[in-house]
Amino acid sequence: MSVTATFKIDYHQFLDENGEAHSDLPGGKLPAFADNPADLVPLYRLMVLTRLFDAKAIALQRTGKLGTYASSLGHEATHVGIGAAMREEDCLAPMYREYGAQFYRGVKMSDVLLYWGGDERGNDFSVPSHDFSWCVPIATQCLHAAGAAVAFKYLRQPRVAVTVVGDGGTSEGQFYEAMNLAGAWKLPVVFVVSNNQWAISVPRSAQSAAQTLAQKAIAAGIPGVQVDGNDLIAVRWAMEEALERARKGDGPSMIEALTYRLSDHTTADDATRYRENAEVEEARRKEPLSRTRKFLEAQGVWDAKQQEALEAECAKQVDAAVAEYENTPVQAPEAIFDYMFANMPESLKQQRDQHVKEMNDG
Amino acid sequence: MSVTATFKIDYHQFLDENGEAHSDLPGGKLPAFADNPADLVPLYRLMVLTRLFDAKAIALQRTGKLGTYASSLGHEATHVGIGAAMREEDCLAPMYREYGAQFYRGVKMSDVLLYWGGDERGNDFSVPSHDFSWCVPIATQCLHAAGAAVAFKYLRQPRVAVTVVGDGGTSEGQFYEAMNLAGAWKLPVVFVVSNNQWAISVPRSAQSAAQTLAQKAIAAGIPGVQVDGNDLIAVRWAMEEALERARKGDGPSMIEALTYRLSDHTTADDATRYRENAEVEEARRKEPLSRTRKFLEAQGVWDAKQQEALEAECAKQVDAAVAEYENTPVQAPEAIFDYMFANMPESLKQQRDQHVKEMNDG
Amino acid sequence: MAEVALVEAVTMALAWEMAHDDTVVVFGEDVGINGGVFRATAGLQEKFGKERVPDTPLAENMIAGMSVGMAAQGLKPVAEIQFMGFIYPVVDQMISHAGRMRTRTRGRLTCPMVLRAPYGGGIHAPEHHSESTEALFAHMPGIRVVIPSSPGRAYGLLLASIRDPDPVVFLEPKRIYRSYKEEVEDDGEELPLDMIYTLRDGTDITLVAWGAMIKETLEAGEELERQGVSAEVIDVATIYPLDMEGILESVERTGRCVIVHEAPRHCGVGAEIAAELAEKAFMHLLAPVRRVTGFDTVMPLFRMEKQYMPSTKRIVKTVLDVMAES
Amino acid sequence: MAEVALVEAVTMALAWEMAHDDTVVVFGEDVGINGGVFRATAGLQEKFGKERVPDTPLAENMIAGMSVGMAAQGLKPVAEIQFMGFIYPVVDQMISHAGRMRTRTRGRLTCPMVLRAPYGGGIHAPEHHSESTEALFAHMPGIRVVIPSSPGRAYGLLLASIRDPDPVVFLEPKRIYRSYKEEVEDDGEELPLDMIYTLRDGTDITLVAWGAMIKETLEAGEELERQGVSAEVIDVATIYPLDMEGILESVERTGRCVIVHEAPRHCGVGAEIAAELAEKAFMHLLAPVRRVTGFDTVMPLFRMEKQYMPSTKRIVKTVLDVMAES
Ligand SMILES: Cc1ncc(C[n+]2csc(CCOP(=O)(O)OP(=O)(O)O)c2C)c(N)n1
Ligand SMILES: Cc1ncc(C[n+]2csc(CCOP(=O)(O)OP(=O)(O)O)c2C)c(N)n1
Ligand SMILES: [Mg+2]
Ligand SMILES: [Mg+2]
Repeated sequence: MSVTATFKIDYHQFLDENGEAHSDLPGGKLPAFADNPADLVPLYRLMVLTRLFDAKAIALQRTGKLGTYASSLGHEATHVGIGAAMREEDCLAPMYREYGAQFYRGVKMSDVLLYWGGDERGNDFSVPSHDFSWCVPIATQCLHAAGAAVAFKYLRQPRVAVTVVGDGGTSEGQFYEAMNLAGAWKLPVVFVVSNNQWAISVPRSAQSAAQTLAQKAIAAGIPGVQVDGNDLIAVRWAMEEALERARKGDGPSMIEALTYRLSDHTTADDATRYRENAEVEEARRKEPLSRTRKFLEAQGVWDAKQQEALEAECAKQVDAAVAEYENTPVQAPEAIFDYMFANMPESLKQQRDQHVKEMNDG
Repeated sequence: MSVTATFKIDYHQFLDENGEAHSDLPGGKLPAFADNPADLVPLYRLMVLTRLFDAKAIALQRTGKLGTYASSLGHEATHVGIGAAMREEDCLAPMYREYGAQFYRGVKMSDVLLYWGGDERGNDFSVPSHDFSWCVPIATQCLHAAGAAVAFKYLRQPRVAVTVVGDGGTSEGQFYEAMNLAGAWKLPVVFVVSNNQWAISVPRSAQSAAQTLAQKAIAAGIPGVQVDGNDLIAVRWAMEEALERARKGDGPSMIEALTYRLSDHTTADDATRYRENAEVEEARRKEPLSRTRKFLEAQGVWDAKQQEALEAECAKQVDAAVAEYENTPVQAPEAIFDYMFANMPESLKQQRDQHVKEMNDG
Repeated sequence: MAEVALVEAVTMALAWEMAHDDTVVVFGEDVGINGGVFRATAGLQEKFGKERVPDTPLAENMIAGMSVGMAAQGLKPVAEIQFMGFIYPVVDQMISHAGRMRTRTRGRLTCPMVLRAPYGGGIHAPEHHSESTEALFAHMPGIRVVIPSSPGRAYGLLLASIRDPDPVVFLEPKRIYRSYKEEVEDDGEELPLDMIYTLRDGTDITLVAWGAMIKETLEAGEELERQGVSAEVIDVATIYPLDMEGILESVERTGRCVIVHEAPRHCGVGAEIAAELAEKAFMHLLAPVRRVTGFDTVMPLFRMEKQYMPSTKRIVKTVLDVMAES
Repeated sequence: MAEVALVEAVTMALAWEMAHDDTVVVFGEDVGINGGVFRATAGLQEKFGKERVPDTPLAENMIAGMSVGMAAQGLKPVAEIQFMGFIYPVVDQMISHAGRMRTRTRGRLTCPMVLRAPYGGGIHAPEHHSESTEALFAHMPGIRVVIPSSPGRAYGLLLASIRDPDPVVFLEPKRIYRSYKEEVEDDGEELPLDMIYTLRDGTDITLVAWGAMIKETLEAGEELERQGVSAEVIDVATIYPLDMEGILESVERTGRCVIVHEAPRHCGVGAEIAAELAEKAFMHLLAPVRRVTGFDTVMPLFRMEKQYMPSTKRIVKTVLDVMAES
């Protein structure tokens, strides 16, 4: 008997639940991007905006002005950390709740509302025009990211594809197939597992006997790491490491971000049916906004007055987005047909013309 | 930073390429089933039978008497090792070349010939009547084994499902999904990866960046081990460990058996197109039959005379199987329809009756 | 006798069969403590325990493949796919194995499994939550496709599907999951598969539909009555194998037929029915067979989904056109 | 001008387009040094390098999903699925993403990919190697399904498919991969998609077929000629979208139609064509539209596969029946 291979999974946290820097930091200090704490303020501001937007979207749904909506409550550090680490020319293949990352990249709040409001135009971001839109079929986006990375590598573009998948999504074969391809072909792609502990009503423990989800990277022979997903600095740091590695041509990696879904799965869900309030309360103590705020306050770059001003400003921005959404008229009947093909088949033209006629005839 | 999980993959070999017991054995000796080397003779006999059968099947194909055939040349230790470790009541979900395991369990040589001869009756084994038949769509059988294990567990039957998948097959999502389910539900199932280094023309190295295929078990949180797949004792030993674990209720495991496909992929393939003869020659030196024979001869339980007698006996058996195959008349036209449903739909009855009529009318 | 909605009739049938057949196991994503996202399995885990109503890891192909294995080894798996929009990963296991197991092994191994999924649009759901792709399954040899359109038929047809010794894809029209209740006796009585159900008698034209579209089709029948057209309405119920005898009997009487379905038109199940009529009712048809269907487009997001769904008005208009043509 | 077999025309078209468009990438299982199990990509890796003709890991769903990602980000992936029997894992990515990308994003992202696969029976192949399930793809909105039936059309239609800005499933009738050669100019000229090809003129009946069945259908045309029946033979070529104008024009002239395909009958593409005829050619049909198809069974293993495949004899007999009915 001999040992033919050994592996380990590291866990990284820079800021603890109270926003205090961890005593045991690599090199004894925070990553370079946090050298000047003021540089983190824009990220924090976006986290707050995302959360206020989220609350508003839920309110819209409750009053019948929006369809089913997937909240990002509690995921803000993971999402903004992803967005902040990426370059504009990189490409995001999200699942359906990474608004923080998407806002950072230029997606508009009104896009999000249009999408969940049942209008395809929500997917037609003007910026970032090359990013994939929301992806509902779980884990299918992982392969799009791998494919995008094939394109970047083939076209000699120094770009990286980033995809996000849930803890539940790590049980899908597509997730594994994408990582395996990425490993075999050394693709410039980063897989982020947003482990928020629940897949609707199914807890993380029921998805897999794997102690960590990061270790799923071992199956593909690629680096896997676990980070505190409520720690903005840890997420951004791990992302930057992974992006850098990919950009240098050293291939893919996977990051498991440990966070928690503080909300219901979507507005169509009622989480009290299947999980204990105590667990949620416990998780709430670890949520990302307050810890980031405490850190920034302790560093002297943030205070209560700024917070107040920020909240007022965010409310205005959100209201403006809602107004834009609500003032967007429904698409013309042709829109059902016109984007199916570049070269529309005759039979589809006939269906379109008949439909338009019927709509016009009332 | 902290280390949150560590893993290792062990490699096991008992008999080296020359059939000599490895110096560094666990407990300093061979497993109990090899205490009396004579007990291994029936296994060796089956390995020889399998190989002679294989040569005959290829010859039949070459002379137009059989369809495309997938050879098992070089895999005999892995296959017979699997078969020997299993109990009758266990359930095998094979891929398409594990004749050695299947013969051990009662599948007839004529069944194999019928199947590759294009006759469904080859799948209708009388023994083992509960085993799955050959499975052509790569890796789909892994889920059947997991499902069978769900049944055994649910029905409180002390049975274990065993499935075999190739090195190529480990790239399919289904393989991973099956292991993940098995881990999460602690199912009595054993996954054997028959790593014969090639998936048709694609070498193992192109399938995955994983250093070993055994480490794919880590993704599912289940034990994974690598063995010399040309070492009958190592395969049987690892299988017995895994079966015992499963039967005790301790859940699934995975075994990567390192072997080599000495033949073309199937009779429809020409491996000289894509691999070097030197590599094949090198692999041939490690092939399982001669090393098992050398071991048994060294132990004094086998000699050239026995070998000669065995070969004659095998030839007779193979000839009898071929005769049985060749004397099996084609099925009646109804057979295309009659097994589709227990309750045959009216429309299908009509199709059947018309077809039978047309066939009778000539 | 209880007044139940369609989704409750599903639950009732599952509970009956689990109580009477130990080999029935119900599983899927969120079917356990959550009772399914539509509550179709509500209370079952409580009643029958976690082992008989387990939540699975999130993987649809896995659900189908494990069902094949379970079914071949003595259980009767009744698996839920959360929405038809997520059913596509099962296609491989269903066509390659479920529908083949019996014929492949000459009857040695079989595959008595049921795959349940809510299907169809009209509930303002997000992308991928409104699919009607029953035709894909109807083209797979060896697999029954069953669609109930009332609480009573949901109960009776689901029982029959579970008891059937072969694989069944059982699609539940979620738009009418809770739209009305009716009395359904919880007596374990199944209803026959492979058979149409005639919901309305008529003499001028035969309207053929299934699932949630039965609602609009029956409404069209009422409206047509007012306009002096007597429409027979048939619920196909089993999409494969089709009860063409039943449909033909009606069309031969009425001489006209309009087929209604929500799925895209091209290669939908309506095409098969129309094709059969074109062949077998040729001498009896007084007018062209027309189809009122979804468009050959992706189902639009919900702001425009109503435009996509065949409406009572479109059905009535098409019928009047057909009447005018003969 | 070279004399080439159908499979060689495929290779020729791939090579042409790779030479003229840097964004075309060819990949799949065993397409590299092995040149594909049918040699359709023979020599391409040698000519264009490993990066442009890579072997993939063994996973079909992966092949489809990565193609979607590549196509959305500037490449033109031309992927091979080794046999149609192994194509089912791609269904999810094709229906959920490939066919939706353009409409989902209102044209912001698109999916110009081609998925090639050999299909059909009749070559004495093992289980799962003889499938004809084009109807599954024909029912998916947003995806073209193209099937050539001659070396020339293989060349021209494949070029058009690669150049088309939307996804195409390109199915190659492997039974006639090498059955004959014809002159095909390697000039990069594409042939139009979405259009039928009339292979034989006739006045009494229209025979509609595609893929390898064109062979038997043309043979039937010859035989019928001898028996005094003038049959027009149409190669549908693009299975979705159908050129119904073209088919209708012919059927309106002949008044009769028989459709031939190898796939199972129930919900096959023949049903769609017959249904359209039942609606739109109603006034012109002199006899019922009949279909000569595979059975609604699993394709039997090869000892009996000939019984399953529509034969020239069955086609002739059906045509004579139809002639007798009018
Ligand atoms: C393929 C597929 N199956 C099922 C669903 C229904 N569904 C939507 S979200 C979800 C749970 C996802 O959990 P996870 O991956 O952990 O992501 P999270 O929502 O927690 O962020 C399920 C089952 C789906 N969208 N896609
Ligand atoms: C799903 C699927 N894809 C492709 C094929 C075609 N095919 C048959 S065997 C094979 C290679 C399998 O390699 P491996 O898994 O290593 O098993 P081996 O044949 O080497 O034992 C391929 C690609 C198939 N049978 N099933
Ligand atoms: Mg989750
Ligand atoms: Mg192999």
